[in-house]
Amino acid sequence: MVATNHILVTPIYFIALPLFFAFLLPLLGKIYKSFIRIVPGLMFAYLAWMAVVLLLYVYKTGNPVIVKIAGWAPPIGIDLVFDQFTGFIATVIAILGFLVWMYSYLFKKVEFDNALKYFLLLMLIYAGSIGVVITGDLFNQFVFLEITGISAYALTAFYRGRDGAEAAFKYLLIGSFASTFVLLGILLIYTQLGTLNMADIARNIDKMDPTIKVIAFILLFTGFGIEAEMFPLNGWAPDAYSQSPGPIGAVFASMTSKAGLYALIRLSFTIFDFSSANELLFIMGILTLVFAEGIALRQEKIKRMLAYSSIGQIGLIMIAFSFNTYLGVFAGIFLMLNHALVKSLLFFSASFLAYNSPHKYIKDIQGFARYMPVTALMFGIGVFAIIGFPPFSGFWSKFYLLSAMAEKNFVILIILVLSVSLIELVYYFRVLHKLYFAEPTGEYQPHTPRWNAMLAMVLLALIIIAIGVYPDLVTGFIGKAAHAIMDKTTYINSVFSI
Amino acid sequence: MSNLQILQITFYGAAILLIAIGLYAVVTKRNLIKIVLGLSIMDSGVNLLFITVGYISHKTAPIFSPSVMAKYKTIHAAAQAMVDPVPQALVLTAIVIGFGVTAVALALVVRLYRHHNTTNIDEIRNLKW
Amino acid sequence: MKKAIAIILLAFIAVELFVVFYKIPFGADRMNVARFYLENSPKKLGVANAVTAIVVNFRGFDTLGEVTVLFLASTALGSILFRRREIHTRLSHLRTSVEASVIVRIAGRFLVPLIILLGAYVFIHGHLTPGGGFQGGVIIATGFLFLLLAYRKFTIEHRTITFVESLAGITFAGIGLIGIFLGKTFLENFLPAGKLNDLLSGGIIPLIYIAIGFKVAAELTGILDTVLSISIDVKQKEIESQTEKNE
Amino acid sequence: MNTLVVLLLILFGGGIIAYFAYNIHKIVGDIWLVLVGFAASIYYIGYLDVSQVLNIHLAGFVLTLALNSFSWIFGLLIAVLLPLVALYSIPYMKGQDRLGWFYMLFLFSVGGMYGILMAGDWLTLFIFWEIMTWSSYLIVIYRRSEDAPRVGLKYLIFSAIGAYSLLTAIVLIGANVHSLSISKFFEVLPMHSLGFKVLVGSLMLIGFGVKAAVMPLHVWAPDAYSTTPMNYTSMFSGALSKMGIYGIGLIVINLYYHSGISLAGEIVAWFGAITAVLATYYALIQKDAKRLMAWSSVAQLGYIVAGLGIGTKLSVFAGIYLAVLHGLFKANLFMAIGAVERQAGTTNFSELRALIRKMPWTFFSALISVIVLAGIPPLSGFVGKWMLYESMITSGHYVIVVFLFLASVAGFLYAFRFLFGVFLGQEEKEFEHVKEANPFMTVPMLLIALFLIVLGTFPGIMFKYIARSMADLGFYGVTYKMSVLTNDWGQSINMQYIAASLVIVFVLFLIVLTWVAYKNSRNVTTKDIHTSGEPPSEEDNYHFSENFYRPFQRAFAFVYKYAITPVYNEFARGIEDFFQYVRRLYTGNAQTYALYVLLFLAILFLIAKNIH
Repeated sequence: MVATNHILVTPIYFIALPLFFAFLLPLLGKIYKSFIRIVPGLMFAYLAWMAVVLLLYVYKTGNPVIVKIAGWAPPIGIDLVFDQFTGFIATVIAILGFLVWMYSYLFKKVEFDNALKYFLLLMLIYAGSIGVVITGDLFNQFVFLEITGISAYALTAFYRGRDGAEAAFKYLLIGSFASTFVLLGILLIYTQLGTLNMADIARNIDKMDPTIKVIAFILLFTGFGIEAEMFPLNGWAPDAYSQSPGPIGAVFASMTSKAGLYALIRLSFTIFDFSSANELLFIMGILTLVFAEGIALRQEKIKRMLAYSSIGQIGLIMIAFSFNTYLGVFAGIFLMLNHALVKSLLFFSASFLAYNSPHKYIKDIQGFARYMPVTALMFGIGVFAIIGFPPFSGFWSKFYLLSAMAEKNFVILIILVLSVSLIELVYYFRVLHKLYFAEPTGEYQPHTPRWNAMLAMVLLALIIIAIGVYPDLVTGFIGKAAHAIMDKTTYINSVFSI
Repeated sequence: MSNLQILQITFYGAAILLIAIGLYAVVTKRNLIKIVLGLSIMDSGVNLLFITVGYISHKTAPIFSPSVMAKYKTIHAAAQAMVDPVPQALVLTAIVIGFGVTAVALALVVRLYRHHNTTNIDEIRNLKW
Repeated sequence: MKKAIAIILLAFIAVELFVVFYKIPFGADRMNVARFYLENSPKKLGVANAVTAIVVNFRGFDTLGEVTVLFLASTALGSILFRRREIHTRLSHLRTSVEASVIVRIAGRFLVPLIILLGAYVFIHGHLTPGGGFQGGVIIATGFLFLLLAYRKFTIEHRTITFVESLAGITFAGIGLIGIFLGKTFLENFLPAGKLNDLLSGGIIPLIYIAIGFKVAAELTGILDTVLSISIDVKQKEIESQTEKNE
Repeated sequence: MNTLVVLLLILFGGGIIAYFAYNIHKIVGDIWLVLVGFAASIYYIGYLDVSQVLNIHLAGFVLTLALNSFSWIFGLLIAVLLPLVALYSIPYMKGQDRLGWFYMLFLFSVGGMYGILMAGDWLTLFIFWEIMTWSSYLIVIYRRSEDAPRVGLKYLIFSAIGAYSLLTAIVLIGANVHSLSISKFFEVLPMHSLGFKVLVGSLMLIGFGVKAAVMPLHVWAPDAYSTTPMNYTSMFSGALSKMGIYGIGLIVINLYYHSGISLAGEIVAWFGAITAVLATYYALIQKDAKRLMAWSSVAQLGYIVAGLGIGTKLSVFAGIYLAVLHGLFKANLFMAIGAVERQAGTTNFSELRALIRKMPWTFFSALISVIVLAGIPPLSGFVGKWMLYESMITSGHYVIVVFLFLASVAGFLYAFRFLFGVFLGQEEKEFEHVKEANPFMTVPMLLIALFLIVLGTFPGIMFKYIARSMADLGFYGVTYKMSVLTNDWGQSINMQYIAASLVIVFVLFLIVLTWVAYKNSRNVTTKDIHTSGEPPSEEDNYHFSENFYRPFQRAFAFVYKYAITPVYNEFARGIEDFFQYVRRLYTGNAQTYALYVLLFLAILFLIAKNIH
């Protein structure tokens, strides 16, 4: 309940600094070319540090950090809420943002213009994703969703040689649908309550006309569902994941999809009071999981396979949240963290594998382990983690998820999820076997990762193993986060007490 | 049917029709440009809806210009006589965002045309399954 | 088939939406926070145009996002279309192939300064009259569009555009950050509100709107320039494929 | 410091250091490996404090490390095998690359096994179970052979099926018992509903059954056992599979004994018996020594499972005894096969000939092991079988006895097949250069053989520990004597007498034979024979290596007709085809996706009334 106006550490910087430096970057590039790489990095590092500091503060004091903007307290002004839940997700995004920057530090070393645009877009997609998560205003969330969206379109179409434009166009088309529906939903709420602040809406939600409330919910659910890659709204996602530059796949998996998912969860948990929202989330989660993982089984291209796998994980997270029990939400948040870390590692390593194979087919990467042992090992660690072998972080999230299901005695669901997990195991290990066993098809001069990419991957792998060996590194934060998202009243009260 | 009801049907109907037309164009038209146009029409429909909702009968624009102040004397009285400014502010944002999306969409169309030599969306299906 | 499905679906969705919206009374007063905005934008901020007060101050954060979207659009456009500077200059002579008519050229000479002046007027008076940074910026950009159409030789120095764009953006974000450094909140007004309906009123609001005006003008002009360069796409494509091969 | 943790640290830390040690130099690594092997073994047998319990609070759960007498006996088996296998590995793995990697995984898997045995709660058990699984998987595929991806994936899929059903059971326990402690679980189990008991029990049994290769979950075993380097297979089949047995023992006996669902035990016993019979018959028709022994492992594990499943005092006793024995002799056999593979370059029966003179020590140890396997007195296998049969007859499981007897008879056949195929028969030029294996390989084998002989005459050495471990399972007052087996009918056998008489007969026979042979001996080659008065030429082959048991095979053709693998394959293909079809939902056309969105929206509008 503290409105910290600390000069150095304030959630506003998550958005203000990336935007500020994004505007500044073209000028910095004129001064010294390497600034376009270094300055974003310094900023990402600072924000990651700041996120950790803020999260620790919130964790220790139990008070969310809520910032009002332009000096107006909510619901008049827009507020940023960095509480245990949003703070945790923002921190994950912030840390991943730094690692993505490190991974792509030498990206497009020769082409200054492209590098400039890349780092610019990276900062903006980062700001957009964090903005979606920490803002306390529904319309503001829409704006950030659009920032995320447009930078994602641009990044998807970044490479000229690929079919990026096609993927981006699909993304844009469906994304426009999302923004239209979200806007309509916001409009319906505004006509009823005359406010756009989430806490204010949540407080007064029962004053809405029931029919309008339902329709508003449906529109927002569909809109955010598109961003969260929910089946069947995710037609764009595999294309976008597979056509974007390597690190951006990781960004999609760890940032944008998390932002959409967060919006969906906030919608179902806080803003609306529908009990069937959870059922909806549950059904859509199962559909997303089964279809995506099943289709991933039949993929021939590695990044596309990862994309479907990523979508499947989103389904899993939705299932976890839909239980609306402490354990379920806990598992869901753990899964979010785990998905962000592991999918990033997989995309990081897979993009080097794919980069060296002419047609990006899985069969083209055979025997690559010989040329790039470390990258292959990183991919292997990612696979082990995502399958959920102890002592990698995936094990714990899976265990908590299953515990949450067992708590509700959903034996059939457990079996279903584990069967899907088996499918996942099959297709991941197929790739791994190709990577390690087959003879290389030709002579390669592979592009091995440079030190920066290597460092980013190794750091990620270390984080994954550290969490796997000692999950209490994060369980404390996740536990508080789960309490925070489930406790609607505290959220509302803390927003209005500043 | 009162005047207000007629206005309500016309405005809401027109706006929703615009959205529907836009959606229709996006879903059925083959030409990429037409699809982008559809998106724009959709946006216009939503914007119109916003403005419509913000309207309050017999009230004036939310600007405290000297003439308005001369008429109502106090700020409070003037404020009572004004329409809802929030939807207008929101629409401004929505328009700009719509513009940005359209610009990017058109750029993508150009890229697609360069790449595929066609603007038929059915022929642009390199990525599937 | 597809059309039939689409029509049925859309009809259903549209009817459903209409039924819902029909429940919302038309022209009714349903202001909640808006009431506060109306009361306080003249009182606390000294801004006559309540919409401007909302856009720049009460919901200024949205506007920052909005500006970012525009900035993004222009960046994205550049990134998607891959226009390269050297190709651009090398091919700029192609633009001269079609010359605008005399009337347009002469009219342009007279009108463009006026248009720009109008635009500047609109965004400078954003807090007093209808319009503001976005509208003013768009007006200025139409002036440049006029120039681009009238004089095929007219090229816009991209360096300048970038410079203006960046500087304006930094100004906006920077003004916001100054609020923090002064111990207030982001984007909070730290200048005296002044007297209602004065040009120099509204604290930081006119400053921000001017910055936005410059930014929008620069960005839109840049976008227009980029899009116009597509018209010389045919030749460019050949050369690009040539250079790609060389790479 | 807690001794249990020390042991785990020795193994896991030793594994990591082994990786670097081998990267420094092979010799350093070898020394380190043997050091770790012996250290762990000696530490386990001599210094481990069984009474120690360690509770670790992690991630909201209490992880308990505690050893009891039942798990201790399995740990003992590992402790015996580990240093011997480590010694054996040095020459066996000579010339292989990525040795550090191999031995790291090797020690990890051993650490995993100890972790399973020490686990005081299901979560700990599962964590180590998975560590053991992936490290053994990585070893299975270590050689990167042509077959490795297929075999590895099969092993992994079945392991995952097992692990996942185990996991399901564990989370169900966690939710319903509110504690993951194993002992707590068995305490409160009788209070739960029958449905819960059956569900959790069968899930656990599937989980453990995979590692114990109980049919129909055995599919991975023959492939995995034969693809893995033999030094690990001896651990794999000898010790790792016993983890499944350990789990089945825990579950079956507690389900049966404490909760009174005797049917569960019966069913498990039946599974075990069927596995024993079918696997034995499959072992008969194998053309490769590795695969033969792999199938034999499956069969032998079937015996053990049957013994545990019956659940009487004696049968469980016999089951545990057989488990320990199997661990020893199967490890020995795989080591022997490894030695043959290393020296002769192949393990295929159609190529191998008469290695008895070239590799006498290997032959000797293999012979002893085969005798144990076949259950011939006076060696220890006989003791185990004796007890097993007796327990089944006294508890009235006559059909199972018939089954096991059939399996046992056929077991003789494949045991002979193995001995003949590898060591006996006509000598061949091709194998002239073959020498006896390195002493590092033969000595461990001979040590195990010696141990097996001793155990045959003095089974009481093991009985002491087994009786103690039986108490942990709730069977108190198990009586045993050092060398005398008594049955319920009051008869008794003194193994010492049998052994002594057999030794006397054997020695006499040897003396006579030597004397007769010395009197009119003549050095001949194996080809110095005449058929129908015609001496065969050098090239003629009289060695019977193809279709060794053709008549038998014909007689039992109906058994061989059915195989489970195609069923699994068809199932997998069905799933793949289904998703190949579903995949077309993503048509690649943006407008179709847009239509999906609209459809989704329309459906939500339709069900809007139900959202509340």
